[in-house]
Amino acid sequence: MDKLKKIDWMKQLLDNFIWIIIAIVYLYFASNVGGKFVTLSNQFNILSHASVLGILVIGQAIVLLTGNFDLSAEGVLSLTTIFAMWLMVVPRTDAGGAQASGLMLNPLIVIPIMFCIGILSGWLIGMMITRLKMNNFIVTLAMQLVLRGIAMLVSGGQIMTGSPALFNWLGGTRINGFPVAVGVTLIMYLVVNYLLNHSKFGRELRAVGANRDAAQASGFDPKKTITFAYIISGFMAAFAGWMLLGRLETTISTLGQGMTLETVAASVIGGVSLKGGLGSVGGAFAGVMLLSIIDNGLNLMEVDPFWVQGVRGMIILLALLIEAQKFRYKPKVIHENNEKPAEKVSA
Amino acid sequence: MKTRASKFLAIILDNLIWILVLAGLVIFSVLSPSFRTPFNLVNTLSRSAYLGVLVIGQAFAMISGNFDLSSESGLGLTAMVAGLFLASTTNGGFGFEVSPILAILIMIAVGLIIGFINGILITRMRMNNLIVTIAMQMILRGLIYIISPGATASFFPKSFDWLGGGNLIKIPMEKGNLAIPTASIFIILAFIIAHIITRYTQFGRNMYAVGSNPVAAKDAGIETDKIIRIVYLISGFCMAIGGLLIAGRLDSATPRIGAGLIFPVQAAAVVGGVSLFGGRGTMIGAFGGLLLWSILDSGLSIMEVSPFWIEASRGLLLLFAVGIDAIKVKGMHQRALEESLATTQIGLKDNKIVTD
Amino acid sequence: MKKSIIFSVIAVIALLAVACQPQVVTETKTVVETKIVEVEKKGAVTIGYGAPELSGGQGQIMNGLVTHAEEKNWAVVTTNANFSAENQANQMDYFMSLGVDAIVTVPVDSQAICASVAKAKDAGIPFYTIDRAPIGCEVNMVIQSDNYLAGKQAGEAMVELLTGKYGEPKGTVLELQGDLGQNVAQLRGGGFNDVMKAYPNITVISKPTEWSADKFSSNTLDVVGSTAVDGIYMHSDCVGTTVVLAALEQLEKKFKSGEDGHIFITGVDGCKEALQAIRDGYSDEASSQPIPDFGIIVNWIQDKFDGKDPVEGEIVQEGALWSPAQIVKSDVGFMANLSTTKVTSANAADKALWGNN
Amino acid sequence: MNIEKIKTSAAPILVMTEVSKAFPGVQALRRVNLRVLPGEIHGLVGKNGAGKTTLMAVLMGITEPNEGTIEISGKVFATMTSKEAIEAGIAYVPQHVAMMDSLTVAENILAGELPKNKLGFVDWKRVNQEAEKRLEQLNLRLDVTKKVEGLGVAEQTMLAISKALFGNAKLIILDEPTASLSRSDINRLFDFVKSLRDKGVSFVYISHHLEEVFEICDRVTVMRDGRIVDTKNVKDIGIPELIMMMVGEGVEEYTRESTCTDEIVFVLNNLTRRGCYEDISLELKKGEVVGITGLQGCGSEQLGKGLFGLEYRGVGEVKIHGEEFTAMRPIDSFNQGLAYLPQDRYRFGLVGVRPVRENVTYPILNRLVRLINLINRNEEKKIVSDYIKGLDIITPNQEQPVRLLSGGNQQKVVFAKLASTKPTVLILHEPTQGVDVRAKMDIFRIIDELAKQGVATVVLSSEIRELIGLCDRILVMNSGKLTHEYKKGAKDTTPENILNAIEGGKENHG
Repeated sequence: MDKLKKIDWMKQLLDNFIWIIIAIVYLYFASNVGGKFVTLSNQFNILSHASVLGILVIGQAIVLLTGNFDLSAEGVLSLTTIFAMWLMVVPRTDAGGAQASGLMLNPLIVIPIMFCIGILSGWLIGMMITRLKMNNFIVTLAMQLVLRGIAMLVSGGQIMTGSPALFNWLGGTRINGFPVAVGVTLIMYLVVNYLLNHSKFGRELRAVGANRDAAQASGFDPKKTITFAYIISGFMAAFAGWMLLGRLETTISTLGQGMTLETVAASVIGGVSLKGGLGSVGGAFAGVMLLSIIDNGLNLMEVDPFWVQGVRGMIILLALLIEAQKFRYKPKVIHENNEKPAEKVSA
Repeated sequence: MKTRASKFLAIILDNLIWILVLAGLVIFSVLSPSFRTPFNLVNTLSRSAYLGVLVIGQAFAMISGNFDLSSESGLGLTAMVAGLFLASTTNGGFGFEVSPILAILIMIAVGLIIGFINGILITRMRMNNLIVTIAMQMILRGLIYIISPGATASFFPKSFDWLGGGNLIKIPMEKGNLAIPTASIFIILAFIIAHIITRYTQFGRNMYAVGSNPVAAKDAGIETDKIIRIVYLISGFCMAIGGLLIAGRLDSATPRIGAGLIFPVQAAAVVGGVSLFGGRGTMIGAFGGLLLWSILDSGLSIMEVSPFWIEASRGLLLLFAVGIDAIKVKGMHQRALEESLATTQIGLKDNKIVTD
Repeated sequence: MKKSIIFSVIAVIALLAVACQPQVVTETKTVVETKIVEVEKKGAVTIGYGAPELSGGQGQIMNGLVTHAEEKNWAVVTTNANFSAENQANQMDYFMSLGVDAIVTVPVDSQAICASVAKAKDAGIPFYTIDRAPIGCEVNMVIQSDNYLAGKQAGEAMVELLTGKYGEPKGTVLELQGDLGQNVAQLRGGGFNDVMKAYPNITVISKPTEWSADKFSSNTLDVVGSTAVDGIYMHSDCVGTTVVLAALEQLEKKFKSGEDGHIFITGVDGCKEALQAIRDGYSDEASSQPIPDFGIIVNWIQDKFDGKDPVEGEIVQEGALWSPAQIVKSDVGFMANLSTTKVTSANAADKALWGNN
Repeated sequence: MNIEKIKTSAAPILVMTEVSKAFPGVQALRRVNLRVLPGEIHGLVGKNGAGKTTLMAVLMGITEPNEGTIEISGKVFATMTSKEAIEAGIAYVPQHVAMMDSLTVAENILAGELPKNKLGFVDWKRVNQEAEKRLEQLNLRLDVTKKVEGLGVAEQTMLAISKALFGNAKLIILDEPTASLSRSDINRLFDFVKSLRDKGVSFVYISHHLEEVFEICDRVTVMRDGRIVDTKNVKDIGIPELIMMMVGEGVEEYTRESTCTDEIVFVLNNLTRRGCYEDISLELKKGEVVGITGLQGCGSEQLGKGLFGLEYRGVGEVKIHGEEFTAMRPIDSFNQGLAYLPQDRYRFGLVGVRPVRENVTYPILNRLVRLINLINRNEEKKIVSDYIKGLDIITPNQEQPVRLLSGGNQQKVVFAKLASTKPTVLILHEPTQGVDVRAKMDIFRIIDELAKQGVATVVLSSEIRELIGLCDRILVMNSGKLTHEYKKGAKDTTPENILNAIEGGKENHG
């Protein structure tokens, strides 16, 4: 039993190393960047950077739990923002900008449409992967390309600006300094995390991810589960689109390039296993925070911005390494029968 | 009956790529006179030569049942490194202005190092090859910006550009003379060599074995991990050559070079019949994939199709390819099952044959 | 195996067969065909135009050229490299295979374009770049707005504003740079910083954005959120204006000029949004480019056809915003630098500004 | 006897001394001593889980022994890699053939040693000729340019055997080689094996078909519970003796009172699936325990999976409580009152990395779900702790990942999972495989307990002695048909008879 305790402790360390790293990194920046970094408003900045990525990570983590990848999220994000603008904004008279539809719909109508787009693409991906047994990685990669292509078609590759205030409420407004987006994101995490730990669906996700056959033999329907996971991911991507567009009041079809990989990285850093079945959305959020702190810190340190991407990459690789080691570490098995091999062998 | 039909389907699917290539050629030639100009046709290949080299690398990885998504950044990095060593400080280089040969050697070294690291992480650390190479892609891209930093290096010796941008021979034609780009000949040679390696060397066949069934390969005494490491080395080498081609073609190395190239690379390989499930596909097929890709590319652009449509169509082509691949493998299982059940004596009154 | 080899051989043969066809315009009636036929009938000129992308001002630069060309009733074939130097290189090849009479392009990468320039020279096709100059190779002519001047104007404006605020030129300015790979960004930065050098009390924090909206936003949030900034200078107000203002609003630091806490905003381009912001009082200055006027390149192309070379010196055209312009012989060929217009609340409504139509 | 002497005088090609191997919760091998002589075909027999497969895995260098040494033609190994094993001249033809499907027959035969021309390139003409030549010796006719994925199962097995034979091996392990071969194929194979034997090649021949063992083997070693019972010269013994050695003395004797009622709850009517089973007709009464036994590949496994909905079920009528049983997916099966315990619990039984609690309640979550599919944790915990007590599962707590439990306790967790669905019919596939003696007894008690509660149970097992103790009826399955039936307590219900029936089935369908 004593041994067991040690094992658990070891496991705990492996599972939560992320928080330790966060602490170290934060302290490092606090001491090196100084005042600028620890101001309240900067804390809000760190959080609000984390918010959009954070929402995407929820979806990514859920898909990863089923042992799949979703690389299409950033495509959904860009398409939904572009399409929303196309529906909402006033068409421009000059030739410079993108041409809007002129429908000038009310944001309250547009936002649900965005969600529908996200859900639809998620469903399509799910179908292709579960029914046609296509490789999830490549399917989602290709889907990303397709969605971006459509976004380009709609926008003509143009910047689209001037989303209405009502629409920007989520991403843009701050209630005495505290960004609404951050609040929403945090709540989202609390809720989703609770749901995944206490709902049947949460169980399904992890079971399917950890051992698809056993999950099926235990009465789950892996195909449904996986498809639904992708649908959620699509929805989250649309939601993130809403949030980001609210912050920028501007969009372009190249919006959010490279975000997907960051979401995978963040999830893995946060202890979500690429082999599926292990990890929590809460942990994934920690991963997001780490990336966000690093970005912000390096930015304030006036580090050559070109380093930032490199540093990121290294951190991600480190996370992956630790993840891989986690699977090699074999905990001991309890033997309740200590019978000697020697005994009662007929000589 | 059903079996014969599915067999026929299989044959069609196996050679689908060439049917598509021919179709593409015919359609575009009919639609656009400027497509069928000799100039355009000889350039069609040279334009996508650097792509083709990456396709070779990718095909190697995929045949052995792996992926290499880092190649696009690898190409960028090798090109940039070479650029920095070749170009004068005024043109954004380090100002070493080393000899082209040395520069090329450096590129190849860099490419091999990348491949080596990938291989080690995947075989020794047992990390997921997709995610490793994706992460590598980010790191390398970052590295490009760090070393360059963010600037373009350009103006290399002609001898360096010869392979990527130079001409082999000029054939006089009534309207100016027709230059045959070195790259277009080179890429054909490259594919022939790749074909020889995959088809006619022990290593090549071992690679197929590993991709087809690692366990069986191990039983046959093949060192699967070693094979995979070598495959990634080859892929790294291809990155370097790709870098050489594109740098020569542009006579400069920009930080963005190769960004997003992984899509066409994947697509060309998969459309060419290289299976995502490993062990299937030939270099000739991959070459077909490349041909189709560059024909579509030049055809669509010449016909002034909106580049946004081109973007979208690429994604669709990739999806289509992956779909075909999946169907192929499924049909294969179906056939195997049918054949195994054909011999059985048991339960004949049940005439359903169900694959899962 | 065998089958596929056979197939591949067939394909290659087909390729050659197609290649060896005599190059005459067949009678098949497709859009492309008819278009080219009629072009040839008119005996008119075809120009190839290669856009680097079509967002922000680029769309208008293209339109400007097309309109000017159509006045001469020339045909223009347009392509979009979509930020990729490789694509652009390919598209230049297409133009040459099309056999256009002249190529006009906005380089994605000022150095990478040179490979294509060389090829065009071999093919004997005159090569022009507008809006951005090549670096390190000679083209027939470059027309660009004087980006250095633009940066200088923005810098001077910033100095005025700061002096107005503190009585002396001091304070902190955030410079949101473009893609440093392009000489545009370098010039716009250069012009600005050369002005600033003269005033040691002004600290400039420079952040590259590669023209990406997201980076405009995050940099503004990070820097303005953590340090007291008096002014912001952005290399492109087309991308920047709305994003930066949105960011300021989120930081609750968005004030009209005159209100205290107002952060001075100057920028280059003079997009619709920027002019609007100036009229609303949120922004203070924009160095408006004569974007549609780049099209006047066609005049010099015409000269070229007539065998005339450009002449150095100043050219003036009454009423044109770009005038006076300097034509200089530089190591990249003749270069016409069209002056930019310093737009402030005074002239922000001017209909002649490209951002206003 | 004198033959024996001659053989032993020759230096043995393989000597395994005191080899032991323990898996989590199971002692798979206990001080095994095995000697294989050159030029002999050495039979290795024993029930499932007797340790044959583990022994061979050790010999192949796939699993490392905890103790003991392996000596192959003079070279002594404490542990060895599979590469070393192959180099030492050991080849293994596994039960489930692993082939490079997407490659041609020729390549599979010559993998890793393709003939090359002087340039060092693979010479395909010679590859195919060589392959054909080799297959000729085996008088086995295959299109060597065909891809393996295009071959039938029988062909694939024979190809695999041929491959091993070609691999210049000194000692070839044949593991159930005849499982999917027709009689004529078997004869051809045996002839070839014998001819090789006479050339001095040694074989270890693992099989459940005892009469085949007698047909081809020179000596036979019997294993039971990871021990070597004895090694005999086949001339000196007969089938009954051998069977007694396999089944063993009543070490784990267990019997239970029949709880069979006369209410029929489960009916199978002419259930038929192509290639697996046909005309399976069976009636189960409330509380009845029926055993179905047979050789590997007799179709019982597919029957279990088919009924549960893990595989295609085939045509025919299935009724529970008189109602048509329509379930096509496991979840439906659970809901309609049928639960299944898979043989491979690591793959189908348990989600290893998830805690005991979750594994137990997977099928019944719907019952535990309160508003917006939130799970009632307290109720769940209560149910689980009840089962942990009731089945005395040894685990530190409910949150322990099941992969950290011992084999026996893992199996109990699976039982808990099934029991929690309150099934009418319970199908158990090798319920006692890979668990230690004590856990076995517990599992019998659990089965008995469930039967008392009125669950009709089908036990698919090759553990005849256990079945005799456990079941009210034992049915023997041969090539997909139920051929014999033995009632509890009837005097003909003896291990010998049953094993004979199983063997006997072979000739009926050849």
